[in-house]
Amino acid sequence: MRLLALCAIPLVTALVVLGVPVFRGRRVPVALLLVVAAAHLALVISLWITPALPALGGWLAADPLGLAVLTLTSVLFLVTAIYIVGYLRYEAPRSGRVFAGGLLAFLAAASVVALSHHLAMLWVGMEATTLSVAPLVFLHRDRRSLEATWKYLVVSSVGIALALLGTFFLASAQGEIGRPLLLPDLIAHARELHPAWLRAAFLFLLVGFGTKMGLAPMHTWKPDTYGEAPSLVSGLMAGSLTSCAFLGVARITEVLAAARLVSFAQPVLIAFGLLSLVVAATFIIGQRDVKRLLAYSSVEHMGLLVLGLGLGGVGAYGTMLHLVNNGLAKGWMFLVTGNIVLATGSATAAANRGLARTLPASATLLVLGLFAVTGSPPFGLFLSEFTILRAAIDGGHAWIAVIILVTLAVIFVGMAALVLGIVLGTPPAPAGTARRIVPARESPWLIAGPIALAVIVLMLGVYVPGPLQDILTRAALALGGRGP
Amino acid sequence: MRDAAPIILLLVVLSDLAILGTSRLSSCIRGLAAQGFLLGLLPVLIAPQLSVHAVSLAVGTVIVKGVALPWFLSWAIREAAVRREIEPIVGFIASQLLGALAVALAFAIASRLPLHTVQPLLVPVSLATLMIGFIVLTTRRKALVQVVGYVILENGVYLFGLTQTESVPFLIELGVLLDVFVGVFIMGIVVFHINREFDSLDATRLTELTD
Amino acid sequence: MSGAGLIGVGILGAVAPALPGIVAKTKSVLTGRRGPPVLQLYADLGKLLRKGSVYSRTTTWVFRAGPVVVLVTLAVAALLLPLDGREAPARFTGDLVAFAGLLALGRFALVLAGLDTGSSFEGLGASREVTIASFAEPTLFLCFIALVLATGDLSLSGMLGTPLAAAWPRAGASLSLVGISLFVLLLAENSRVPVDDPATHLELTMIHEVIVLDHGGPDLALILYSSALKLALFGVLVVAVFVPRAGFGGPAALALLFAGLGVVAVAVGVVESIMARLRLARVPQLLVGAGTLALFATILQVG
Amino acid sequence: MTLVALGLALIVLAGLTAAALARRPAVGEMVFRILFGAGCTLGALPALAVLAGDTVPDVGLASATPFGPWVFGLDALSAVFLLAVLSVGAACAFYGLAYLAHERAHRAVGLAHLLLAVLVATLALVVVARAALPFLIAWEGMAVAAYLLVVFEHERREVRRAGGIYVVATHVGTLLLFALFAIWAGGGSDLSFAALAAHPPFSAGRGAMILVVALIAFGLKAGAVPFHFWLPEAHAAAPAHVSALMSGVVIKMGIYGLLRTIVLFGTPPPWWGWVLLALGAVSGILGVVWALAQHDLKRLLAFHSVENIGIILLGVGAGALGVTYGHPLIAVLGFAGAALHTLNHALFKSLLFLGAGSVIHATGTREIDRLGGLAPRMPWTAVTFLVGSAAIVGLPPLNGFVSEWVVYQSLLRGASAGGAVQLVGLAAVVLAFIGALALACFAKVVGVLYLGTPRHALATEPREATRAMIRPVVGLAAACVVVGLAPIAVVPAALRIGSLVAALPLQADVAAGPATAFTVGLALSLLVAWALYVAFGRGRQRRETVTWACGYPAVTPRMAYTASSFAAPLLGVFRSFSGVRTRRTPDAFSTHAIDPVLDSVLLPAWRGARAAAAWVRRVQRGGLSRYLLLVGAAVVASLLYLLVAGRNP
Repeated sequence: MRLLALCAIPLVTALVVLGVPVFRGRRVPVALLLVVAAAHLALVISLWITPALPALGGWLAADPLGLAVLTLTSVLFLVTAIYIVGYLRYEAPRSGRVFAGGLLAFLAAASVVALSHHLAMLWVGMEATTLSVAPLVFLHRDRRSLEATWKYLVVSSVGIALALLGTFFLASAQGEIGRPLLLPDLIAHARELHPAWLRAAFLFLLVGFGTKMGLAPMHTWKPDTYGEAPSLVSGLMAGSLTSCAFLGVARITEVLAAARLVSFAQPVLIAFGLLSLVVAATFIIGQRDVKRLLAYSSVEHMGLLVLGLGLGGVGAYGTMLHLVNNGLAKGWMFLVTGNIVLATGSATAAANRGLARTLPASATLLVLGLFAVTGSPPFGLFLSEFTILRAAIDGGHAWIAVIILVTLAVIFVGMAALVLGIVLGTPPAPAGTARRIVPARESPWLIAGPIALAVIVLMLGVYVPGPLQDILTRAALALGGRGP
Repeated sequence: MRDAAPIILLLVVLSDLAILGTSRLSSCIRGLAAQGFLLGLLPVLIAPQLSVHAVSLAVGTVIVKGVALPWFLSWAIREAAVRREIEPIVGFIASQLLGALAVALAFAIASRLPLHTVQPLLVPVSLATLMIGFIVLTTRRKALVQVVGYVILENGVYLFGLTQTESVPFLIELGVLLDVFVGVFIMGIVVFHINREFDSLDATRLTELTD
Repeated sequence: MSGAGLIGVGILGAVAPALPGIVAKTKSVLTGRRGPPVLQLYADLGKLLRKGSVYSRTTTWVFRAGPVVVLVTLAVAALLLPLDGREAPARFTGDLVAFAGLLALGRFALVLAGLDTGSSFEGLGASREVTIASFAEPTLFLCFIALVLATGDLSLSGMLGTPLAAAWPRAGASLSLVGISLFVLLLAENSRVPVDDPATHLELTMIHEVIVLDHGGPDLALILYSSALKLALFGVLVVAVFVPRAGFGGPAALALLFAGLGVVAVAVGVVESIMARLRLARVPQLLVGAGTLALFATILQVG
Repeated sequence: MTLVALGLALIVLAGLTAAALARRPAVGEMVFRILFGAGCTLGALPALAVLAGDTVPDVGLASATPFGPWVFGLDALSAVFLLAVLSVGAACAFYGLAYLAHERAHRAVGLAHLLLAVLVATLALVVVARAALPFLIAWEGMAVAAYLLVVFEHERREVRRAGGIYVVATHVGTLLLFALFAIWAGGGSDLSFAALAAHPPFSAGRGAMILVVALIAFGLKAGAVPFHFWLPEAHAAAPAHVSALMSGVVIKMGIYGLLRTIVLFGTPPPWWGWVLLALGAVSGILGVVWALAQHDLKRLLAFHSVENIGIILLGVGAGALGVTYGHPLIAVLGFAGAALHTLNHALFKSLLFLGAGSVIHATGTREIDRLGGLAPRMPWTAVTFLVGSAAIVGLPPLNGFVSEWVVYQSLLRGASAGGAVQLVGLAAVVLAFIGALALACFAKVVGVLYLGTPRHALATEPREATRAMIRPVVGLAAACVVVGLAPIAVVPAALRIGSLVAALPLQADVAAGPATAFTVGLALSLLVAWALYVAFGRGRQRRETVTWACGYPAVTPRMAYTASSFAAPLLGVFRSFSGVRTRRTPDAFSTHAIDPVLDSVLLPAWRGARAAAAWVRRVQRGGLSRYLLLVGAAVVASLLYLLVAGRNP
């Protein structure tokens, strides 16, 4: 019952916000957003305490993989909701209705994707996330966000169409064995599925959902979209939307693992992972816009996720841990970048200098985020990247380990050059005011969210709580890997 | 009735090639509408027995793909009041040849795939439609024609879906249709904004975002 | 700290100023002049000690400490050498490193004293002194390694004492090479002819003379005495290598040592009469040449 | 171990109070001094106890991170490094309080003290960590804290540039450490050092890979040539007390890493010892040659750190060869010399940097050619700098001589031992060459900086540093003298470390006693002679006049020898790779020194890579159709793969 509620509550609220005229105009129903976010998180936590029975005849179920993504999405959404309270003091989006409605629709769609055990329903949820986020990307309504939205819509839709084709391939692979496209049945009868269709299904689902994840070479929409969308939307997209897309890939990998066809899947996953790492490294050097930089960093981390899956063994556990860490870290970095954009109007290096003096809190969080996102201990991402590296070396793929290390090093140089470039130095003297630069008083609402996420990521580097460890290990086993 | 299906499928391929060949926007949309109707008929013809599911699917498809989408696109054209001809990036002859190549390739691939459905022609036509949709999407300048390309691509996938009508429950079919409609609806709005912003629908001018 | 050893050092200290006199006498005899008496340096020292001293305003205590440190380091270095061919007054494993360290400490003090005056001539001398020293020290260590290989002992008393006598029949050739390179080192460290001309008064060509340009009175006396003692020390090294005196009794060994020192002084005088001063840029090549000799000596041992 | 934990807690607490009470500096800094001092002494006690011989049990924390428990321990090897960290850390922290006092107005001074406390704490944690995860976390914490301190004056462009180079170098090092522990642990799920040590014998390839990665990762942190490129930049940019701490202790973590690798790895293959020796020789010689070429005081001292790391590596190399070729005495002496020189270098290098800090603080410039004649104006700084210089050159009776004496013994015993190991003797010659060049360089620095006449009229008349700045410097100088005069106390502890690292029984016949007699005797004779000289000179007649410059009428400051002219003959011998570049313009002639590895190798390579990346990035400029073609390409590629892989079921 709770599973249904998780999807229904945000959906209904979204429809209410979009439908009921009282919400017309610029006022954003912030209270509603906060309440729904809190309720959603409460329900998710209840799932952790007492696992829920599958609902809708097995179509909705909370398995370890789904629960991890759901929790990540819920936490990010609540933090973003809190951030929005402070955000609205600076910017009122042209239509509050579309803004709130889109966000709530996104939460509903993401919950559907996380919980659905019916792959076609998963596809419908995925398509819904794409469409719910499209108007949010177009929030600024200027030429650049228009171009970003158009590219995002078209490329994602093509990707999603390929994923639908893949789903149909999976259906034809299943034929009449068990209930159609239901994950438990697929896994139970995995060995009797038709191998040729199953392989084709895996490839199309990987390319389809890979486009939604932003894996190279289908990543081209990502820098434009994250660059132009409002930072909190980019944060949600980089944090939870990509994780939902990864869930699609993970589902088909589960089926393949059950069908002992993992040896077919691994080279493809590794190829896409390495390509993403190399592309991210090439595009990060000399990057001058922080949001685009974080977009490429997201391409890199998606590459790492898929690479971990491809390497198998302890890599699967590394991927699951990295899924959670990356989501939180991306949310944290995009929200802080949002603060910078609110203060100085742009996230490019040209417009920002000496932020340590003007925005001390955000600058500190940005620098800490730099070290977190590039996998420096003691943050969580270090632990997961280290696990994936160990998987590469244990598997005897020394050359993969070398590529990982080289790309991580190059990416660190690129990111450090930009982030440290804008944080250090003397800020341009504000015209007309006294020479002494007074640090702007940053509203606690804007700072509370990123700090909370930073604390969680830091904790995950030093202490992985028991239940989370158990969930991640079970998920890794399902994906054909093993625990730490 | 069963032997009518292959004819319908061939007509679908013809409509694809026609859309590839047209140089006028309105005829392109009329082609799309025709394809919508043809797709609407297919579920009834293919289904082993006239189940409620097949009929409702047919009706839904006709309404969405035959009527609603084309009407909406033509509304967008009137709203945009834009020059009506289509200028493909690679030229008409080239896109025609590409289309033909796509059809040939589709049939070649389909012959190698292990088929067990009732209608042998269905898979090759769906792959052909899919590829032609992709060609239209990538070689046309106007945003609106790109939307048409996307719908054709979607039709290709829908066609392939027909091979699994009994396994994919109706609710999901409806969800797919709904998603496609909402997708095109939003694309339409964006096209409308593109036209207002760039006072032309030439999507190739959208190259401001670079590294 | 055996008593005999201390007496040896005492005599060495007394005899040292005579050596420059012998060198000067040899040079003047070879060029047909009577030349200054052998004991001229004693007279000079006496005269200088009675004089007052003149200091430049720019100098600090470092300037006055220089000569004292040079003398003390050389005296302690003398304690490390086995003058009677068997046992040095102060002996410990690795004291060859201490010997080199003491020479370096003395040089460091002298160079700083020179730089303290702030005059360009002292700076010139200091710069040349350290350049030469940079190439002399590795050569000294190469010689020590050859001796260590020959005797297998890590202390100067062992290297230059009784085990050396035993090593001669076995490694005679290599030890003679070591002796020669030590002799070249003697010429370099004491600024004799091929490296520097003690008789010249053109500051631009001088090394040792120009560092001590500003020292006068008792300080100059200390410096002159120290340079003589340094010549004596290097002489002892050369003699100890060429003439192992382990077999002789205490006084006989000492007598043989001082005879050897006389021969070395004459040899220096002869060299100064035959050769002219090398261009300064070629001095490092000379020292590296001596180094290769010593390296060849070690290879002979190992091979 | 609990004492060490308590000490570190106090240190961090001190930092926090300094940051918290930034508005009331008087109280804040006084509390900082007490807490920091208490923390250091508490931490040092167990270290001294372990060095004296007794053992401290390891402490294990069952952690919730995946790879095994977090273990902390203290053995002789960690103890000497911990001692260095705490002693130099305390001196630098107290010096820093006074050094930054005048900048309280416009800079976050409280934060700097907190970062320094965090740096000292993380350094200590690195040394006591006995498991991969805590080691890596402490290692990165140290790197980040050091970076934030290096860019303390980040309004200057070159400080930001130096910080950037430093943070990149350390991060690359951290990534290499990831690889090191990943390769080493293999499939095992427990990453504690004990588990790593009890590894099955490695295959040749894997063992070699581990050693190569360890060499590069720890070489990068230690600053051995060619991985030293970040060191002069970072030290010149950092405030003086931070450069002192970095040069004295932070770069030593690289040496600690190498020694810990040997302890855990067991008997290394021969090539590793020879590579270490070669690295040490190259770092030593090039380090001192490049130092000679410098005019900037802090860059000069930084290059000398590279030289001393070279000397330490010679010791480590000799030790490794001793273990490989089965000569216990060479091995124990080698490692003992290396450990002792690490401690000594920490003392005298931080002393020199703090002295340099006082000079820069007083004169406002780092260009030694613009200074001169500071001794009369800054007597205390001059004397302590002189002691530091004598120590670093390895002159008796100070501590530099003692540790070099132990390293020499190891090298000379290697020469006299039979077999291939005899080549080690050549290293002794190299060490002598390095020592002589170091003497030249420090004679130049002391002579040009403190002696003679001021070369340029400075804006402000240089005054002696404040008492608070002089106390730590004098403390360090005293430590150098005490260690120099007491080899009998220090050498046995070093031998205990040597036997621990070499895993061989303790050799006793190193003449520590007579060596003490020698150093003490030398010191006494020097004092007695100076007393006699003063007594002899009292009654005599003294006159003050102008320097006798062969009769030139007036000695102008411009006649005094400058640093570059002093080093010119020596650098002439090394010609191009001495890093000296002359710039001739019609009306001016100037020389400046570049770092050949950084300026002519790494930076051009990086600019090339960036240009190549920019060329590839043109793809992103394309329109929508190009993006879709990419997606199409991905589909086609996967279809091809399907055909290829699909064949075999």
